[in-house]
Amino acid sequence: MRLLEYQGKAVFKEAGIMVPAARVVRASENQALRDEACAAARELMSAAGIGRQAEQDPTGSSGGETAWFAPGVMVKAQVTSGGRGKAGLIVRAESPEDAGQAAVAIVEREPSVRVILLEQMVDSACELYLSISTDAGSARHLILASAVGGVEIETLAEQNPTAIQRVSVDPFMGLQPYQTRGLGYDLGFSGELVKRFAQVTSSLYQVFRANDTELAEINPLFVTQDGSLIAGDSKLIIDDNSLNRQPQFEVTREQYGTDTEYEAALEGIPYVQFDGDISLMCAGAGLTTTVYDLVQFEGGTVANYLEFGGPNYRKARRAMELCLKNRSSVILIVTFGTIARADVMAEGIVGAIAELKPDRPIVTCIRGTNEEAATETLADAGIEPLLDTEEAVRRAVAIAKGEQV
Amino acid sequence: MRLLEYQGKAVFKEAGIMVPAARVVRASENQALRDEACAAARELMSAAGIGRQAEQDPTGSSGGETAWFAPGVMVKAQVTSGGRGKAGLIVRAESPEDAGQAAVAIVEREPSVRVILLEQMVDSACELYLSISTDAGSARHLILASAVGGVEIETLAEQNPTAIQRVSVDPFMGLQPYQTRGLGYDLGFSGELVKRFAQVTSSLYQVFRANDTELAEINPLFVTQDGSLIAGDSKLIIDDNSLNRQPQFEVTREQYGTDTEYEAALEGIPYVQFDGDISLMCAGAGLTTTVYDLVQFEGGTVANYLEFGGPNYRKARRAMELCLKNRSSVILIVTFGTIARADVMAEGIVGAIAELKPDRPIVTCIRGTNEEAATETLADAGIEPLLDTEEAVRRAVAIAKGEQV
Amino acid sequence: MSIFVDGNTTIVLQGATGSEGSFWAQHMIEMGARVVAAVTPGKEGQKLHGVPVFHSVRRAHAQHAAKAAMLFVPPRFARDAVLEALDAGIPRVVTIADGIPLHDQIQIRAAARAEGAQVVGGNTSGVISPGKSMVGMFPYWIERVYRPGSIGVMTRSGSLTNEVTAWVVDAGFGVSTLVGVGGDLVPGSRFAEFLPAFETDPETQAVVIVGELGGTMEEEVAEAIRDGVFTKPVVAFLGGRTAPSGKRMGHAGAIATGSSGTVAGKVKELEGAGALVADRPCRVGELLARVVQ
Amino acid sequence: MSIFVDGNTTIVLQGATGSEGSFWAQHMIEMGARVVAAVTPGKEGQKLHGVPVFHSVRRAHAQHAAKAAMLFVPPRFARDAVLEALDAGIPRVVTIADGIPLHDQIQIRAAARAEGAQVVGGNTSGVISPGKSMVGMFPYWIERVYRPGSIGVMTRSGSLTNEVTAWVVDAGFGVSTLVGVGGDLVPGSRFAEFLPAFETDPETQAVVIVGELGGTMEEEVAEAIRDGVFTKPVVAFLGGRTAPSGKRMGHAGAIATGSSGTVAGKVKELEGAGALVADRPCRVGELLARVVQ
Repeated sequence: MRLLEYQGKAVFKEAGIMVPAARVVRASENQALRDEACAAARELMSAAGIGRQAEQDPTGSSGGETAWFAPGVMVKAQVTSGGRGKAGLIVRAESPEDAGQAAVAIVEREPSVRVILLEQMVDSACELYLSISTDAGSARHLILASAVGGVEIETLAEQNPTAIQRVSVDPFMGLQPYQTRGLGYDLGFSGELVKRFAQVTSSLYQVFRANDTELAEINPLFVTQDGSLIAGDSKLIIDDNSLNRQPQFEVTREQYGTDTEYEAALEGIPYVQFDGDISLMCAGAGLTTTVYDLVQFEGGTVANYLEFGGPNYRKARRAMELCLKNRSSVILIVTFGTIARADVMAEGIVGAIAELKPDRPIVTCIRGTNEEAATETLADAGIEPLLDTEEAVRRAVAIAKGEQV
Repeated sequence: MRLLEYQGKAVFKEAGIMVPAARVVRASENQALRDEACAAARELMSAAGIGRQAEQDPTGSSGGETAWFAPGVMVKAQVTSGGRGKAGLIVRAESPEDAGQAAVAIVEREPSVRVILLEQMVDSACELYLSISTDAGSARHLILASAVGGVEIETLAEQNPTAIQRVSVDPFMGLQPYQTRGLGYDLGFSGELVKRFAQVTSSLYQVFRANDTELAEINPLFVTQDGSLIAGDSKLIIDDNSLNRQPQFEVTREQYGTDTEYEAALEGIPYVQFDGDISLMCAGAGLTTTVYDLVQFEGGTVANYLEFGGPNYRKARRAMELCLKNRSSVILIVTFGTIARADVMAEGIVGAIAELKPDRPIVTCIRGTNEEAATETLADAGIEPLLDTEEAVRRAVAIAKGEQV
Repeated sequence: MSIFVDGNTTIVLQGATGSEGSFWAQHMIEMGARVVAAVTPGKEGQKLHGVPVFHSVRRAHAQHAAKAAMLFVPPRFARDAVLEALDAGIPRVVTIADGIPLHDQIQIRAAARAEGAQVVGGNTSGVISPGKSMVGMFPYWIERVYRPGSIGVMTRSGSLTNEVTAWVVDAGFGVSTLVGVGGDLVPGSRFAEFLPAFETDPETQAVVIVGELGGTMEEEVAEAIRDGVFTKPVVAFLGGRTAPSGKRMGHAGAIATGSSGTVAGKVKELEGAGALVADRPCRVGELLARVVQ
Repeated sequence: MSIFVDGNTTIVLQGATGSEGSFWAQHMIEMGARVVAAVTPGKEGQKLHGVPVFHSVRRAHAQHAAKAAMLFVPPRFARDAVLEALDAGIPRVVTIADGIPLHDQIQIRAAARAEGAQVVGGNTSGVISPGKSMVGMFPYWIERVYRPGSIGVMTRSGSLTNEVTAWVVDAGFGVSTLVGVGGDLVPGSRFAEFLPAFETDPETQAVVIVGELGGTMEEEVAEAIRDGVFTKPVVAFLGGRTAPSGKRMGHAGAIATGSSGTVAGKVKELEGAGALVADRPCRVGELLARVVQ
């Protein structure tokens, strides 16, 4: 589960990583949104003028007169997709009124935005990159850092690979002081900045471990004129397999682009929204991904990725309900399960059809344990039981194209 | 630093290990001590009668009517030496009046006792042994446990070695659930007792790690009729090298048998009190121990072990002051230092003599870095600079025996 | 002979006394697996399909030395159970649990590496040598999917493997040993780590890789081919050729970001090393036929 | 030749830019130690006795490959500094710090074992091969204590070692290599771990053990003799024969409880294995003369 920027920053703040002072406003009717955003921006700008303090400064080293803040506020759409800047979903506003205007403009540009973050603007001397993830091969935690921040790490890795410093951490021993200190020196820092960077890195590592994250990234990590470090963004991906031991992270509607994705997430059904013609309702992650490819190869388009294998193989009705929320023209069901028994899934599908009376054709290709019984069940219900994946995909694509099948 | 029983039990309690309800009284004039102990015992006995509850029960599984407590209280001298039972320093009292009497009797028997612990008596079904220490060779933490508790582990190791179960813990991975569970089964437990024992073991391991202990021991660990586990004693030895990062453990007078040992501890000077004739004031742990042996070999007796090498080699005056508090008849100074420079120590000794004007002879044997200068300094001050350890020891023993030297 | 386990490999089952574990334990025994003991805390003294149950792996291992462990324990206990098996000295461990927390998986693999042991999974069907032994859960009763033969298979998927092996069998081949490394982000074992065993296995003529987007396991296979570690023919099918960048579809391990982890990159590496890559499962059989007599 | 280090062993110094470290670094160099770099965070670019200073061991090692590290860092930073040296790939580390927390020492030794590296200390004077090299702090300027020769010495003590080697020299012998393993409860290296090197060292004719009560290091030497790992003569002196049980005197490692860790037990083991044990330091020389020509 990927947290929204403001959620990630709340985690940072608790871990002692400085973040800009901020206010969250929720999308609503335009005038109300404008007023709310404007008021929030006014509050932030006056606080910046008076206090000139970020919300947390565990070092206690920055007095009241530090010049961390540029005039104005940042208005940032809270969505999990990347490239917000280019998409016009992050706007710099010079005045409270501008901020109100910017909030409205963002929601008009991208109506799926439900939350907007307003932040004090940081007057940075430079921007760093810092992330912690895993190196699967060595089974060690991997810290990546660069003095070139604000750029996506993949882009940096291609364009300027030597600018990236790596530290590898033993998962049992944990991050050691010599590693954070060494990283700072390897990035070319000196003096107090080495210490502060070590502190932020160590705090981010705590965040990474304590919250079962796949990725904990700060990009950009601002260095202010007086050498303070402030997280300009947050990217925290919580391991889905760990959510039951991380109860502080709730699945909320805000994190999803559509209602259907949110509903699927609540149900524990892997689901990705697209805007094509064919709803995939398959079992098995690798097989579903492959069917996605085959649909593309045949010239079709996918309305949604949905996988109801594994623990969900008895959830045919719920899966079909989710597919029917799309404007797809056909539902394509492909399975080849072992524990996810073919007969159980076939019965589930037949029951779902009886109950939901789908308004679009359904193509089935159900194989695996007890597949003979499944074939019979489908045939009895008047559904043609295909047994060849390629054929099923071609059939679905043909239907989607309006061809006679 | 070895904690007193009641101090260790406070650590246990905080870690979620059950201990009997208890009151601490301090030694004072007999009548006051009797009254105080009597009142404390009355309080404990009435609480046991009403509540029948130990002070902490993290499982919440024991109701008000469990029969953990036998009538009466235990009256226990708080000293760090072993064998308290045999020495008559632990007494079972049936009534508050008996408890008051017992407290007075303990202090009369052993006047160095400054603190007395009164505890509710536990009605145990059996007693276990549990400890955590270190296996130096494998560099792993070592858990020892036995269903035969209440016996010293060394005795048990000789008489019934197969009754001891061992678990070895990687210091980076830490204690794992399969290890605590497996230990319980290997001890022959079943059902709920396996879980509770695992919980106590895990808590004790946390105590071991979090407090930088050399040894964390519960012996006996009572199992009550209803399967609760209650620490009957505590033995926690805090690593002296870690005391500066464990500020919760203060060096207090209570932990030492004599004022001099306490003063030496505050000063950071290794010191052990004996009751012989010769005060050792040596430098280097191994050398001091060897001089102790040589004194015994020559038929002498030691008044105190004192080592003023390492970081203390400039503390000759303080060291001599400590020696002079003893009723020794001679001070024997043997050193052979590298960083602990002979000339500095010799000057310190000459200065200390001038200042303290010791009332007993001093034998010196000072070698090592700049020993020529040291020899000169001592000779100038009228002190004979011996250079052979054996000779110095013989000289000191002869003086102690009143022989002409 | 077969790789990882054969009919002589003594196996201890952990957490197999539940209904699902017991069901599959029975199938494993039918398939030839030499199960010598089972471990379920609190159930020592019981029997499971005729083998004795013990409280702990140590206690089981002390009486019935095991060379492999098969774990049916739930994801949240998988880490503890794997560490228990490794600590008892079991050199090969299969954990099928789907949903092991990432940070547990990291420690599982780190501990296995430190011990020099091999842990397969989680989120896998396990390992099968059709007709010989099985440490896992495969529909070996479907003959058109699991026929004995000379093709080694390594896969990150479950259902997709059934799909692909059906095409392998359809082309007239059979499977020597199939290893499911699992779909997690940090699987206990990686493709390339099995290549030395397949290289020396006389029953394996070629290896089929069923991979997908994300991670670097396919690239490591290409490297092993280039380095001469593996010299038999390799045919691969990789799912997720058209998957949109940055979206996670399916397995936790199946995500590409930017240009890293894409199928296009993997295909380039594999083909560059001399492997054949099928763009559809149905073509795996025909590519195999080109390189295997 | 000499064991642990010789004049060719490249050495990096950690924390040596302070006054005490600098003083002893100078002595090391005078004694023949080949110091190639120093490490003090924040001081890169400076020089110490002519060698360059770096921010980190990795940075130093990258430019001046080192085979050993000598640490002058204070006890509370010793763990971090040792782990840094090990992580950089330095196989031999001496840490002299007196007062390293026990739990840090445990992790130091555990990490060294995992890396296959050898850490000597803490609470030691280090290692000296008189006349050849020194990684530590020994009064080599006192000729009656540190004369070159053919006797290997291993010790848990500092001052006592001066006392004992003085008797070794007095009896006409000299020291090939002296290793101080230190007086801590969990030293980084143990006596028996140096025996293979002394066994193959052509310059060592016999080994003197300066031990004491507590722990099992002397017993491990006895075991190595019995197992034939070490076949040269061994003479031992052990302090604490008359030490009262349960009292800690001196080193953290020097405590006997009940019958374990007593000098009597150690003497029995050593003599049983064929070693000679002196009851007083002054007899070490005469016992040596019995077994060495």
